[in-house]
Amino acid sequence: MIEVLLFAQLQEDAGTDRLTLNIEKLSVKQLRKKLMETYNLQQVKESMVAVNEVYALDKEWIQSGDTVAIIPPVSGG
Amino acid sequence: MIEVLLFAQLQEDAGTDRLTLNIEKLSVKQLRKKLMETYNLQQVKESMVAVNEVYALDKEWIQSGDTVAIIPPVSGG
Amino acid sequence: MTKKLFEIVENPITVGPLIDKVMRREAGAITTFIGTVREITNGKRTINLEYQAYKPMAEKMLKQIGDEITEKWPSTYVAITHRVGKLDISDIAVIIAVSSPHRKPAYEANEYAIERIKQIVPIWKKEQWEDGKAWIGDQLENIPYPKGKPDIKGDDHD
Amino acid sequence: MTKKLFEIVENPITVGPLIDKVMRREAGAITTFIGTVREITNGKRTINLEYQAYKPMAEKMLKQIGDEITEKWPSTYVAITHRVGKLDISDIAVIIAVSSPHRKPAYEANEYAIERIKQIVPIWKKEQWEDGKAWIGDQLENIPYPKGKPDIKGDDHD
Repeated sequence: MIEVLLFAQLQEDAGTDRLTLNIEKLSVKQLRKKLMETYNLQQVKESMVAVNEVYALDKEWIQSGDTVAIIPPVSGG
Repeated sequence: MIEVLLFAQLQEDAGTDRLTLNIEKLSVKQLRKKLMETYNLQQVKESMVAVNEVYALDKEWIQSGDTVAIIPPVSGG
Repeated sequence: MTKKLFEIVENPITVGPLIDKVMRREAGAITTFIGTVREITNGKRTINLEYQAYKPMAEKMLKQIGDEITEKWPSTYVAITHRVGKLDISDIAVIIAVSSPHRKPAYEANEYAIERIKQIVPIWKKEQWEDGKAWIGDQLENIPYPKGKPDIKGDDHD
Repeated sequence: MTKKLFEIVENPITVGPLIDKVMRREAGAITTFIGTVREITNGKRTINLEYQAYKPMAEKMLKQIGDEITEKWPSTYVAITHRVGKLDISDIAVIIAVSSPHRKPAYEANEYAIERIKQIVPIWKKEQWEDGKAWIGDQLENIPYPKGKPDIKGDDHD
């Protein structure tokens, strides 16, 4: 199981602050595709992905038990 | 009468924080010379002169009633 | 009292405690940056703001910025607190305090910190205007991730 | 309470009142510079310091610096307080607060202010070390008046 945290506009678009995917393993790129196609979260395209609180590149792998966060462009400060 | 205010090292060298000169009129340059020769205040050389709280150039004139300050290199901040 | 140098908090923040965190006998200069909620941005009147953070990662990223700074300016101490939740006009959203023996690194490191916060720290603001509201991405003010991703390592800033 | 923006005072100073002096709804950024008494300078241990000012002219020069700043960075508000008298290690000697809608001018104007204070404001410090004491002129750290006089108009800084 992979937990996916959503923030800001993505959270509002999805109507929830987290999704739980029943998946053993997938790449960051595959996750992006899934979130865009299955959940229609278009802002994923311009977002970063963090795996266990570390920014991850598209080719990196996500495994069951990981916590993933989708990070739309930040606006703190 | 012209009042001359002294600060920092100059004040300690002169043993006073002000001199009163019984003079009607003199230039800034003449004042410097007087302070160095009559009062032996050598730091006047590297100091600025302010007349009535405004920095003055050597060629400017000081008149009776003016308040003059000798400003050694500053070190605030 | 524990001295947490990099914090996300939900309550109002003030500058005094951050100055205390970086104050020391070797310091001759302390700079602070205080980011407040501005009423007018790009001609639009803001009513209030809401900040949201991915808190554990945001604190980790603030700490990373602190590490980058002490590597670039070894003489500095840094503390950063960012507030989240609802904020009104003039409320303080972020405070950065940097101390250093001399002033130049204290200014440079402080400005570096705010630039980096706006690049890599997972915090978002939602602006409430008179006629609507929206989550703001930096893309509205800047180019979003010019290299396609946040500049994670801060390499652009050497 | 009167709001005096440029002040020489004899009692301890804190940053809060200066922030309040420049705070306003248009501000999104406030920078402060806090100059403290540093224990070690050029390898020598300072015991304490004494600051002396030509007070009326010093306040006038602080105000001039404020005027220079609002001319160069019209969006800024500035307040400066300098303390005089005996100060111990870590005591605050000077605080500069600058507010601005955006952060860049707030940093730039603040750094400009401290540079100018060290050039034109008639304030002197006497350092007390373990083995002696002396009035410090900037010539010990810098060139004294490189142009033969203080840069009165701030023309070097455009």
